[in-house]
Amino acid sequence: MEIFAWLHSLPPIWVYLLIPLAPLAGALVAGFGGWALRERAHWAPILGVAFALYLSIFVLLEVLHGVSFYGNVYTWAVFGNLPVHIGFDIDSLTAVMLVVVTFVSLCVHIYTIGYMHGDPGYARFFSYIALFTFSMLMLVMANNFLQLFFGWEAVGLVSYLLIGFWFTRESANQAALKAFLVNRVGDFGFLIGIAAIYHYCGSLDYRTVFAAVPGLVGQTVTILPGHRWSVLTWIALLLFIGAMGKSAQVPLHVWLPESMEGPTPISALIHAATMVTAGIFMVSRMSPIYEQSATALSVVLIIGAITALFMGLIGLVQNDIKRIIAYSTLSQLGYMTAALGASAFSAAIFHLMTHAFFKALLFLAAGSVIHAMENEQDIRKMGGLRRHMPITYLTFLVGALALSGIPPFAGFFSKDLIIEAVGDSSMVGAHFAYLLLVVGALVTALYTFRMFFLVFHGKQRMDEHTRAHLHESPGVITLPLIVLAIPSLLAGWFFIAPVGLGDFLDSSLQIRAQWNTVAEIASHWQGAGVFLLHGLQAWPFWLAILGIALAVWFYLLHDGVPAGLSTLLAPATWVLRKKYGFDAFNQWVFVRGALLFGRRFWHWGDESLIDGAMVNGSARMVARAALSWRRLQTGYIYHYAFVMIIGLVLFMTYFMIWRG
Amino acid sequence: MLLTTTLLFYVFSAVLLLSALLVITARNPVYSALYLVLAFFNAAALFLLLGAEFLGLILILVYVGAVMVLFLFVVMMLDINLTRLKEGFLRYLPLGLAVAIVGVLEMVSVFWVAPLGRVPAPGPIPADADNTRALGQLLYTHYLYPFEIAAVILLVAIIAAIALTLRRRPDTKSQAVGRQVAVAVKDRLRMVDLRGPRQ
Amino acid sequence: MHNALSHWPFAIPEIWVLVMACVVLLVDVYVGKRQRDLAFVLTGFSLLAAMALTWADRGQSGFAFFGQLRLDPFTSVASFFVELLTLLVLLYSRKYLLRRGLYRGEVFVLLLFALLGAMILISGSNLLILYLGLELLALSQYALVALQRDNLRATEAGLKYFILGALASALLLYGMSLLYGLTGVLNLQQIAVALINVGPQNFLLVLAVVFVVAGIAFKLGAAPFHMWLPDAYQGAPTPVTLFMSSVPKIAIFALFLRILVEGGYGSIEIWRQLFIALVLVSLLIGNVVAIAQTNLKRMLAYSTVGNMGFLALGIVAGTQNGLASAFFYAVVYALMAVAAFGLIVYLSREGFEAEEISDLRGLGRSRPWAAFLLLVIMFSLAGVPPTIGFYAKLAVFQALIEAHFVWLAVFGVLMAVVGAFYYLRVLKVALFDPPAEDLHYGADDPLAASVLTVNSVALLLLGIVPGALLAFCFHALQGVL
Amino acid sequence: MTAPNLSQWLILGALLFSIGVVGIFLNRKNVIILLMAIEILLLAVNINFVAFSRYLGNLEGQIFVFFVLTVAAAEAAIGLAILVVYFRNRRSINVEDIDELRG
Amino acid sequence: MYSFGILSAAIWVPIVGGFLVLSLGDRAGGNLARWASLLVSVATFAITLPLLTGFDTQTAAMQFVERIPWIPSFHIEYFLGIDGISLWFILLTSFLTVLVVISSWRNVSSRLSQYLAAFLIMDGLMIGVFCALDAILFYVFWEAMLIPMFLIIGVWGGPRRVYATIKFFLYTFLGSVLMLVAFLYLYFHCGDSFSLLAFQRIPLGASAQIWIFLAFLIAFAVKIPMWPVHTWLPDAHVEAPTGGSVILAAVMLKMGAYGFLRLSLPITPDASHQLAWLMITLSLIAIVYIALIAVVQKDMKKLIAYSSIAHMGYVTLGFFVFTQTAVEGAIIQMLSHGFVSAAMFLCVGVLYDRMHTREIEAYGGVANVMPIFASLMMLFAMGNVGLPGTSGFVGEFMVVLGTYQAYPWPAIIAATGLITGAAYTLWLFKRVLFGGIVHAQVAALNDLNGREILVLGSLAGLVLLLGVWPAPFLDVVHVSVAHLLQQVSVSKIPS
Repeated sequence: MEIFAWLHSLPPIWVYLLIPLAPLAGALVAGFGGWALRERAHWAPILGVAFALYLSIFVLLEVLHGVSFYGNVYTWAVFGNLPVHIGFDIDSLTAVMLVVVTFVSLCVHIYTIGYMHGDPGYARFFSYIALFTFSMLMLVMANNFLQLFFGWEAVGLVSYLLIGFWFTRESANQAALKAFLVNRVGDFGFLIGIAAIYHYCGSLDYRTVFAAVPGLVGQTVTILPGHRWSVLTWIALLLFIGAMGKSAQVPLHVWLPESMEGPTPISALIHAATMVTAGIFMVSRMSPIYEQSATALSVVLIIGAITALFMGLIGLVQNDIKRIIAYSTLSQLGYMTAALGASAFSAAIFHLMTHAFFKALLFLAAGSVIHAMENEQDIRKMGGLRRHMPITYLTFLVGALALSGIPPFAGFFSKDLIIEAVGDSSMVGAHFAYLLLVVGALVTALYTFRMFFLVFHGKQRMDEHTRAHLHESPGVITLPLIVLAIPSLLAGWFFIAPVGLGDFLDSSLQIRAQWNTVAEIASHWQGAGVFLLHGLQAWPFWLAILGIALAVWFYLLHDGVPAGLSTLLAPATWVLRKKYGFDAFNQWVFVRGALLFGRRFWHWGDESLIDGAMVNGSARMVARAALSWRRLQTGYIYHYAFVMIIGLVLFMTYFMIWRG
Repeated sequence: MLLTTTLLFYVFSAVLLLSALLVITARNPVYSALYLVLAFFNAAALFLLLGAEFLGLILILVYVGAVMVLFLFVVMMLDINLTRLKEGFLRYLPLGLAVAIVGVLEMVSVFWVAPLGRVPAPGPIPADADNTRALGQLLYTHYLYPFEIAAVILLVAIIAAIALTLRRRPDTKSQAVGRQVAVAVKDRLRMVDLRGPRQ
Repeated sequence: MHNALSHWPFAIPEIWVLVMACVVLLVDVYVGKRQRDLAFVLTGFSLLAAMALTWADRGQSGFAFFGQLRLDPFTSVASFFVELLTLLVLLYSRKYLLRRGLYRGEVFVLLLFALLGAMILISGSNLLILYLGLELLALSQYALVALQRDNLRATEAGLKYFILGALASALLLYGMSLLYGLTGVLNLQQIAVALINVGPQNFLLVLAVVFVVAGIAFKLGAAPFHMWLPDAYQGAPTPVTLFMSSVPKIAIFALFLRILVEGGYGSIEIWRQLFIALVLVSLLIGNVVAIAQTNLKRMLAYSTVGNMGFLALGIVAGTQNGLASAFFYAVVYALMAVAAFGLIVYLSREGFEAEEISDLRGLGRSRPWAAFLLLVIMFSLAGVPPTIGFYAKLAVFQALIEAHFVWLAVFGVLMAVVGAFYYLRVLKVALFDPPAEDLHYGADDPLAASVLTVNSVALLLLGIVPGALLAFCFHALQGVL
Repeated sequence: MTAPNLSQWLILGALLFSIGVVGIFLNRKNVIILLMAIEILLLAVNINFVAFSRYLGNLEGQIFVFFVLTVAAAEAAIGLAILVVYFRNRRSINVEDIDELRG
Repeated sequence: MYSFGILSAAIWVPIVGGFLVLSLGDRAGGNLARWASLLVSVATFAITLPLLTGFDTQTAAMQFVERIPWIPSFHIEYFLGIDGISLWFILLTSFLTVLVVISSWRNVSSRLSQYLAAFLIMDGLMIGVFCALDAILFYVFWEAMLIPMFLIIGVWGGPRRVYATIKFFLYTFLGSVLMLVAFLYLYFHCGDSFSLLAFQRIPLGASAQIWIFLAFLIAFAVKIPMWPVHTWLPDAHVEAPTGGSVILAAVMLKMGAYGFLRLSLPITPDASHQLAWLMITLSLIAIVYIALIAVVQKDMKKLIAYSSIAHMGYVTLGFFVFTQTAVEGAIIQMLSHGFVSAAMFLCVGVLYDRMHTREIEAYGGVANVMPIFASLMMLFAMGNVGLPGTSGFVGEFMVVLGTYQAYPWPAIIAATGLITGAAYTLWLFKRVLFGGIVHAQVAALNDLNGREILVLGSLAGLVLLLGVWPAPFLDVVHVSVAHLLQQVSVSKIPS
């Protein structure tokens, strides 16, 4: 390709280095120069990200040509005798992620120009999202656990900053804090996992570690007395805790819905397309470890399946447009995780990719709606918007169809592949997971189209003022929608063969032959067309259709039905509205528990016991002794003399007894 | 001879201890002082028994003759009332006595069995022994240094006693000897011209 | 041997002080009130000259007066320090005495006699000499304490000090009589020889040592024989307190050294036990009760008790190093005490003794330099480096640990912590509290101010380079065993 | 009856000494008695010295006693002087009244 | 490597300069004192820089050694020298003193010259602690340091300053006197030498080692401080003026930890192994228990003070698992904590100067009016949280990794600090900086001035540098730590 010619003249490491550094430079310019640039602050980040996208495409093409790279930039530190580097591992998996990340990021950047227009934190926002892009790129490009962890935590930080972007809002701050803390719980496990890897493999480099993994098979570790676990299971589970935090798997999912407090562009970028998929990426990257532990894979599978169905169910009862999409994201992440558990790593990555497109699209479209509705997010107060916002309407529809898994939209291919793979899997719990995922398909279609119809069809339920101002969003907003709608429509068709079913990712993954369900599926249905035909005969498709039909029935034809249903299923609705009680549980047990223990420790432990009894207590004791001994000094000569004589007699007595 | 000595020892000792006890228990300080005089007499006698004539004599001369007179003088000058025993005293007495008795018993028990106790009584003092001369010999040769120090101590006592008690009360009338001596004729004698004015 | 004149050169400093005391006495009588400064200057001169004479004597050693007087390194070093301390006392107190009508010849004379007593004690090598020296020192002090005779507290202090002091003297004397009876001699060298075969099994020796130690403990101010000390220190005019807290500490250490080391080292197993008890009680009582005090002089008095406990730690060690460290402690303590009481003298004026701790409120703002000196003095007393007070404690603890009394050392350092509290409290009042409007310090005596400055800054500088002083004091005890 | 041996003299001294001590710490009357008790103490010591001197056959004990007597006289003089000064201030020499300084 | 005088100069220039500043007084409105102090502190920092450039990272031997007799009668020497363990702390000390002087430029109202002098003198004394190789010299510096700090808290502190400063003094004094006893004991075992290097060589019986270890432990545990002797720290921090808190947190706490490395581990290796369980337990209590207490604090400084204790828990944990990664991590953690806690206290100081309260409730929404401040404080908060890319991460990461090598469970418990640390730091952050403006005074706040930006900005740079590229910091430490661990691994119990 000619346009990349000059890049070939650069040493490869420079190219890779420029990918994360370009957005970082943009972030720095916007961050430090924001006060001067004001409304022009978007240029540097956009250029940076655009350049990164450009380089990413170059890298992807290179990788397609079989180029890969594994090398270090600099030595970060030397632990004892072990050097730890900052470096890059460029292979197919990384390349896919690079393109997805930079592409969605660029779209969101452009979208933001319109969305955040006039916000006092305009420059800050651009700085943050560019910084996020940098962090995410560092994460996906890492060739070692240290850098992985760096990116892992850095995206968490930026996520925290962006959720709390409107920091004058109490709910936003609360959500940001919660997001950070819950992520930290995941990171906690992740860190221990890294520590275990460091301990058992003696390195943090991917290659060294993966090379050491086979040697660990059969080794056990006693974590709890009396229980011997396989070292690799232990490590895999610890790492998966990290993934659960970042990719919002039950029970560490609680932060994601609340993260919708942030501005919509970041919901699209961070909480749908990229950051939340870091867990998926990480587990795929660690496939050599996971493939050695059936236990770990089963756990991953079951957690993923549970998340997929049960989070989707909550989506049915939400009324906030962004929260519905957020629960949908949780559910989709569950699908991906389930795919990982079924060893269908490529299916997970494939779904990650398609999901990134259509979910970003949905979020951005929702943002467009919210923008038009003057920041109203309650779908019960919308309705009939299709006439006012045709582009948004259409693109949203594309996204909704993709999400529901209707062929030939992108989501259909990836989701169907996952369900298929889980169905074929021989893991413990695979049947259970399969059941949940299939039902999930129905639920997905139902909540998606519930939202769709309530927003764009039916009566206009907003107030007069808002209705009067309804209008299609400006070009900078609609352009990204259109741009994202294209892959949402086409990506499945084009990429299922290479990414989903093909061997493109094989160089990055290690899959045991007997668990390789994707390969088996691929052997049955090569090519997108075949797969599509197959999909039309399978359960998930018909359930999705059923879901849409139900939505039509409930929300277009008979709007009394949902209300009746919810009274009929009151207990279930209640459970769903309470989100299965996770929040309440966390609030009661962890938050209040921590505060309670903190106060007890402080007041009882520090103040009463240590300070009161021991420190001031001994001081008081001395003071009391001082006061009482002082009274011995009566001032009377005879007392003084008597004390002397007692001393003398005691001296004598001592010797009489001691010597006598 | 031995018997006499022993007998005298016990008699004097008994009186000595008794009068000492009375010194500290008598309610009137004048009595106390007088009992102390008695005690000193007995002690002087005991010194004589031990062949320390010189010490026995100066005990009487210095103590009875000077120190005790001083005591009596002060007692009378201060005109101290008789004091009554207070309640606290009785409550305090048993403990005090107990401590004292323990102490005494311990000392006595030591002396009782002390190896020195078995030192044989020295022979009778020869009749021509001159205790005073012997002491004098030592004092002015061997013990010249302490003798000088003792002199300083007495000087300090004099200075201290004077510095502490000598007061010149501004309101009392007393001779100012210095001024008397330093007086000049012209201070006392004024020549007055008595001649009247000429008419 | 009978040519008594051949002995006198050994006593030249003593004779000089005696002669000058008499001269001052006569000068005072004849010159009259107006020229009191003459007596003051004369006293100061005689002290300086005595220091010079003593300094000239250093390096000499030998016995005189049939072994009653001993000249050795310790004699000259210790005499030098007591003369120096007396000089400091004199310089500190001029204005104080003037203001209270105490600027009289008797004070100087008695000071000189007290010093003479201390010097006799230091050079004495015979029970009799020691007794007489002690009494000379004590009698002069009794008189000095009560010299402010229209002051009830001063006279009460004098009375208590006198009666209990006499009792203690009697105890000591009783012990001496037993020691004499046990050995038949008075000279300490001979006593040492005679005691070679008398072990600690001999109860007569035990009794003798018990009584002697009780007497020494009293004079030193070690608990439980300390009861007189707070009252006497508080009641006495501050310059006298100044003297009592410094010179006698060294002199009494000499007394201990002469009787129990030079004469009675064979009984170390006995007196060590006693001193352990004294240490324990002194450290506890001194450091704890000081906390409850509001009067600065009284607090410092209790601090003396505590410090004597530390000093006694060196004695407990009983080794060459231990004794040297105890001597060093005595010297350092005397220097610190002089500075501490000197500060009170300096700040006082007529009708205001500056002796309550609260009288120091806000000193840091009203008189920052005095406050700085107070800071140095208090940290030195507390034994915090880099002040000389730290090395004093270091020395005794080192000796103690060398002698395997680790537990006692631990007890000691813990008590040092307790002790630090009340020194800090003084600093708290002086530095952290706001100044009071109604406080007007005297603090207008340039002489006292400069002496105080030199004295206190020396505590700090000696803390940074303590080597010389340490070596000097340790040298004094060279070969004492 | 045998001649008094040294132990008996020492016991005499000890008893006398104890009486003096008890006189000091049991006295609730006036201070002047305390001064007398001190004299008793010194007397007890003197008896010790003289007895030792006799039984050991050297004169140093007696010399010592000589000086003790001297010192005792000086002590008495100073003691009484302080007493008088105190009395002038306080108008009492009752032991229980001497408690201005305490604590 | 023999180079005379750099260490001495680093010690004495600030001390003498301090007295000089003291003598200048508050003339010319204190300007004279200000510039003189700045000059002295910068000069000191400049003097310490050649230590880094001239440092030989290939040897564990002491460098820049100065050794002359000081108190010959006790064989006490003026013996100075540094190795990789002490180097950074000397630089940290001299650097932070410069910052403290700058940060005190305008906001100390009374007795400025005395205030600055106290810091300069303390600067010299602290450097002295880090390079003393004679036990008594070490002790002298160690204790003397208490005096200026006592004054700083007592004179310039908050309302309960008297209680705080006396508590601080007595607590630390109590700790150190026992160390003195241990020194003296070692002196006699060592054939009359106070050299720390000699102490490290002598064989010691098992029980003697235990006792000495415990004596050291009390001294160092109080200073660090470790649970349960930590309660002086929150009080001292709350009452201390900003500069005092900075030095206290950033340098003084390090001395306890430094003591473990210089004394406890090499002198009593067997006892260190034997009592490692105790140390690990105490460290973990600090990490968990103290962190929970920090969560519920209402006073900003108190919160940061508790967080300091929790962070120092990682340091002690790192020491007593005896893996190179952990020990090096602990050293880096100390260094990082020096930057981060100093910065956090300076941040609180910035707010306090403007509002005169440290109550968290009095704030809220500060980010609205002080964006630059908010950004910098966010960075430091992240350092405190241990976010990768900041200095706070490196140490914790290495400690957890190193600990896991030896004991998995303690590593797991220690890693909970990841969560609790984030909880209290970010909650503080949220309550102070975020939200709407509730209080009128907050609305009137001004953002940082140039001087404050300089101070905080330079710390920010260091926090990032150490986070992004810790290798140069670690290079200095490797050989010395390896040597130390080698010493610790050899039993000293005479057979």
